[in-house]
Amino acid sequence: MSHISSKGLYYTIFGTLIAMTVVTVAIARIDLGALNTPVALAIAAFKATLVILFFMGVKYNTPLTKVVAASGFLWLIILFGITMGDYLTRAWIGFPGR
Amino acid sequence: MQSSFPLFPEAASSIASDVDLLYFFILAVSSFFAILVSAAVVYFAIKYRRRHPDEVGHDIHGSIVLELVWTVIPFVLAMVMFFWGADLYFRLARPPADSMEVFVVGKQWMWKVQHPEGVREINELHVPINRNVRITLGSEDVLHDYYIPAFRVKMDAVPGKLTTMWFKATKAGTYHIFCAEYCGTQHSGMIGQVIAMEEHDYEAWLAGGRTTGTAVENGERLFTQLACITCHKTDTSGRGPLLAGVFGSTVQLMDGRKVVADENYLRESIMNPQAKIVLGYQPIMPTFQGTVSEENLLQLIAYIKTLKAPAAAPAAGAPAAAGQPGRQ
Amino acid sequence: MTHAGNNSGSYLDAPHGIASWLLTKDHKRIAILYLISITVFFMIGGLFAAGIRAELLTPAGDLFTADLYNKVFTLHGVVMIFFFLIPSIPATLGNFLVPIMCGAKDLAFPRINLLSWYLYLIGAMLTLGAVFMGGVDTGWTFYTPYSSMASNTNVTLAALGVFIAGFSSILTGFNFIVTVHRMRAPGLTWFRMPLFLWAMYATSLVMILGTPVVAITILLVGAERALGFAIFDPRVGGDPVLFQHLFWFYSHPAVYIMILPGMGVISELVAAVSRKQIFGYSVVAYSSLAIAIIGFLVWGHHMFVSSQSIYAGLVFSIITMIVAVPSAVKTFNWAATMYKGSITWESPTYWVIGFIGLFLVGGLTGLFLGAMGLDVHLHDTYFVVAHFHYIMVGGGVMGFLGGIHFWWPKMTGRTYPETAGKIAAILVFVGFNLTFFPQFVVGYLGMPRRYHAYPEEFQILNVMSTGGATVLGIGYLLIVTYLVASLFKPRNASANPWGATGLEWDIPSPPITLNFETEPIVTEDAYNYIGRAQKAREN
Amino acid sequence: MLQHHFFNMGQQLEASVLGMWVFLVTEVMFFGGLFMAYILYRSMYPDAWLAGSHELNEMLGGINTVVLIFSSLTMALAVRAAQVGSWMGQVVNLILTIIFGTIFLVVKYFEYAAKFEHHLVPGPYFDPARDPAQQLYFSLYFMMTGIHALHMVVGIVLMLIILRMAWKGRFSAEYYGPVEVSGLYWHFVDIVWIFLFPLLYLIGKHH
Ligand code: HEA
Ligand code: HEA
Ligand code: HEC
Ligand code: CUA
Ligand SMILES: [Cu+2]
Repeated sequence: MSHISSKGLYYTIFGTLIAMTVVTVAIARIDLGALNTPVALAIAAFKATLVILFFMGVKYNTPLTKVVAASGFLWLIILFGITMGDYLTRAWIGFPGR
Repeated sequence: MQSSFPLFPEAASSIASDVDLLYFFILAVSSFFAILVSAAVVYFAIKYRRRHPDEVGHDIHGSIVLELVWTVIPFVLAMVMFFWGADLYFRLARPPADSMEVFVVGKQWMWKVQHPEGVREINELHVPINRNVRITLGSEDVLHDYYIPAFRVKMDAVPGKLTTMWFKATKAGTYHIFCAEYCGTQHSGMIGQVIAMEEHDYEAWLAGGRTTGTAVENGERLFTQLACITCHKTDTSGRGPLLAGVFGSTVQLMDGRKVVADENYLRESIMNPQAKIVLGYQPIMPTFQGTVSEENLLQLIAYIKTLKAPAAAPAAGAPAAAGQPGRQ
Repeated sequence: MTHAGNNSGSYLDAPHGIASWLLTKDHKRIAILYLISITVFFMIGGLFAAGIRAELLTPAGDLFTADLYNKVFTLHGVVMIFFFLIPSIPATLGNFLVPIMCGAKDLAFPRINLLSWYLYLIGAMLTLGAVFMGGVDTGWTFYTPYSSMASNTNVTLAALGVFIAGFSSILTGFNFIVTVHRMRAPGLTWFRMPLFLWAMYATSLVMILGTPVVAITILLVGAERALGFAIFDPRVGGDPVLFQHLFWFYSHPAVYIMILPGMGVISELVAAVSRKQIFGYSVVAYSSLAIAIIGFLVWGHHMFVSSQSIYAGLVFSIITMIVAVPSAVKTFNWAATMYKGSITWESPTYWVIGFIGLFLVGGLTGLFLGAMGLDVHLHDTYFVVAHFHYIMVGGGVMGFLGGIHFWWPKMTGRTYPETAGKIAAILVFVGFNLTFFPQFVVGYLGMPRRYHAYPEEFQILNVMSTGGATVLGIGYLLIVTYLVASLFKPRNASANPWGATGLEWDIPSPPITLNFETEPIVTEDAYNYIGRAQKAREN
Repeated sequence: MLQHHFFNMGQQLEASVLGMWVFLVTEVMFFGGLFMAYILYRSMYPDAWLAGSHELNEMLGGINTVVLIFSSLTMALAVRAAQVGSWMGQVVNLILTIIFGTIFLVVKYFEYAAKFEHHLVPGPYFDPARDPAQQLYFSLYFMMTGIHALHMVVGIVLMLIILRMAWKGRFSAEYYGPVEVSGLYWHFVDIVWIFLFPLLYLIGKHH
């Protein structure tokens, strides 16, 4: 927590974030078929990770903070994964509403 | 009907006694543990009661062996319950192929029933015994739930889609129907009766019932009345796809997805046609939300299901029916 | 009222005045504020319950109109769950004991602690406002599309109340987590913590991970009603079942918010009444975490007949069975703790035995419901009602009352009449069983819940139930009476009336404002009765 | 500065940082409910999502993304300034952060106004010519961006308070917890937008 990052690091991260924003917008104009959304999400996740690690300083923080930060996303995966697991398997049995 | 102070429900369907068996199994396991632990606690509390104010207990910290034992045994028993319950559930979820079909629509606060032969009833359901009955459930407004305790079956009626349940009555008699999903003011009044009858009684009842045509006939009439026919012609010249053979086929959608055309797909195609556009067609079909009641919808679906693919079906491997871009 | 001189530094005495209470940041005073408020809400919820039972005395819906009945059970559920049971142990005993058991002077964020009480009050007032403006009738589950489209009652207001109360619960959990992580006294390692702390920690995890989801879900329902938005509306293609997923994602884990604290209390009580180290301490500690975490994976067992996919049902069912195992392990360990203990027959023991017996029945009947094929028959019948009252009232409320009886001398500095305590515990136990056991039977017979009128053949069982509820209500009233009466007597409790271990028993009853004169240093495991006895003998 | 119930400054700072992280986890789950609905309905109604997204102004969304990234930078620099004890650095960066946040909200206001004009607000006035499933898209659009904007408002108020404290020279290399903790919150709000932007504005732009 007492770690102090250099201004240069912050400017670098900032530059990367802006660049990535431009890339997302550009890539959205290219037809990647089914891949457009995953790519956009991957870039967003990358940007978010940069913010979390450097701007929010998780990289220099205690393991506990890391676990806490990760747990939110883990629980999101539980919510999304299991719920979608229901919807995606609904048609399997072939009787409506089962 | 029932005695005035029953303690156990009648078992009047083919699955009822199987459900009861699982019930008794879990009851036995539970009673065993409940009695074991309660008895132990009370026994210890008496046996080891404190005799002087300064007394303390023995120096016991735990035992890995015991922990394992009482983790593994409940776990194994719980798995037995799971597999047994799952097996029953799968049987309850899959209507046999030879089932006769009945449509039931829940609406605040009544059950509207329509037999394939066209006979309709409200809050009652006449069924023959020893025949598999498949119920397709719809709802006009909110969630309801069709529950027949004597048959041990229950299924939610969900607005916006169709659901299925089935049973085979085994004992002639009159049994309760309850709405088991809370649906507003008269929820507890949304009740009725199943009348399970011998086969010949049932036939007689059917013959005596007033009908305005079978479900399929009604569907066909609606198909003309609602002008579906103007777009869905009997050949491929219409602005909409040919509906013959669509049920059960795999439909190619404009956005690249493929879906199997089951009842819920047909339902959605009529109520919310923009949601899934068939490849090769324009999204011009109007929505029939609000125009077509849930019952009429079931009739339309019954009718569309009878439309068989044209006799000159394409040979295997050949492209889908000519002029039917979306069909596979 | 006389104030014993030696307690002049007690948190109850200084500073004086209403304002000093309403603006207090002392966790112990906030605990008292909460205790008063949840007791009031328990009474309100209990009055609604009395209404339910009175209506169900006869098969015909003759006492209330159907509309009124629906509002009564909805408010009974909403008040009991969101305004009584969820805050009950955490916000009262938890608030009082977590810092003390940690050896800290207060929670990590005292001001936020006070804020959480005010949020609770605001939420409660909004919900009560909904009652006075005509009530709500959706059931505590707020299922769409009934709640979003059909009901013409005050859903939005009640939903807002629950939404705000949710934040109060989040803030409590958040405070506990930080406190347990950051404020433990030197020497108080994780595996020296009393099991009550473990339980509160596990509960807090559920609070912070689950509550926000129900908050946003309720907000969405509010937006549908107030703004005409469409999220769950089937007419535009929305899915009402999605609401159920989101709702139960919180509300199943929430049942562990309701029982884990009770389990924590019982762990403390079992050790104290047996004067013995808890059998399998670390297993009991870990099982709390296991319940909290695995409990997040089973929510779909409320949806076996909702048209959810049968394959999803399979997954939910098997994990439901798995999550029952840590509860089983806890139960066995409690029983084993009593083996060769030195068991007192003072009133806390009655609550311990009552809790174990009733929780067993409640938990085991959960297995009936978790077995999918059987749940098809049992879902939304009185069997479910009986199941959850056995756990929530038989377990949760018994645990709460047990804890209150146990720590009452510490919190107030007063003792209550032992005999009355025992009679009350027996009344509650007997009345409870008489109320809810018949509901298992009537449930398996097929009587659906939320029914204002029912077929005649169910009457006898319902009459038993109503009779039992009367006994139960008298039991509760008795408790309130003698506990309140004890407040008018002089402070007579010693620092450690039960001869128990734990940091809270080393400080005066009632404690001083900042709990400890000097920062305590912990040098022994929890429940070190034997070590202490040895030391006492040596001296 | 040390509150009475903490034993030392280190404990106090650690507690407040951990507290903010725990709070952010609840925020993640709070938005999570909305994202869940988003995922489900987008998978059910891809066309409605496409059509809905076409109504959003990609330009404004993009500008706002950049604005927020700027604000995150200034926020990070403000925390750093506090850590090294620079009064000027704190004040300037905090003011910039507040300005960027305000720009974001102003842009958002114009976007919302356009939606009202075009009958894209779900409910009775929703354009009847559109596929009704688009109401799901726009409901989620308004809920997600609306709640995000609400977080921005809270953030700006928070920053004003911090600015006032910084102005008075309350922070130093020994005591800068409040700046750091509110910074965490600010960055989190930025992260939410990083996801909202592609998910709401950039669907099927190649069509
Ligand atoms: C405090 C509250 C609480 C708790 C702790 C539980 C605990 C459990 N619950 Fe319960 N439940 C509710 C409150 C609670 N429940 C509520 C309020 C509802 C209704 C909501 C509504 O619809 O309004 C409900 C509904 C409910 C349902 C849905 C019923 C339906 O609507 O169809 C199911 C289904 O699986 C279920 C299962 C379980 C199980 C398996 C446990 C387990 O965690 C129990 C574990 C405990 C034990 C098993 C006992 C100890 C074990 C032993 C002594 C050893 C023997 C064990 C084995 C052989 C495994 N519960
Ligand atoms: C913590 C949770 C909690 C608690 C403590 C209780 C306590 C009680 N509950 Fe409750 N109950 C729920 C949670 C709880 N319940 C929930 C979540 C539902 C589902 C709601 C829904 O479907 O949406 C429910 C539903 C429910 C039903 C089913 C209604 C229906 O489906 O139609 C019934 C029926 O008997 C019932 C009865 C009781 C009784 C008799 C008590 C007794 O234990 C209460 C005894 C207490 C008192 C009586 C108060 C003390 C005395 C006084 C204040 C003096 C005044 C009293 C008199 C003059 C008699 N409850
Ligand atoms: C204005 C013309 C029009 C009318 C009227 C119309 N439809 Fe359609 N229908 C279409 C078109 C075009 C499609 C294909 C595009 C789509 O999926 O929306 C279609 C698709 C369908 C499908 C899905 C077919 C498939 O191959 O997957 C069904 C089922 C259907 N319609 C039933 C009906 C019924 C029943 C009615 C009357 C109640 C009706 N339609 C009225 C034009 C129409
Ligand atoms: Cu229909 Cu309850
Ligand atoms: Cu549950």
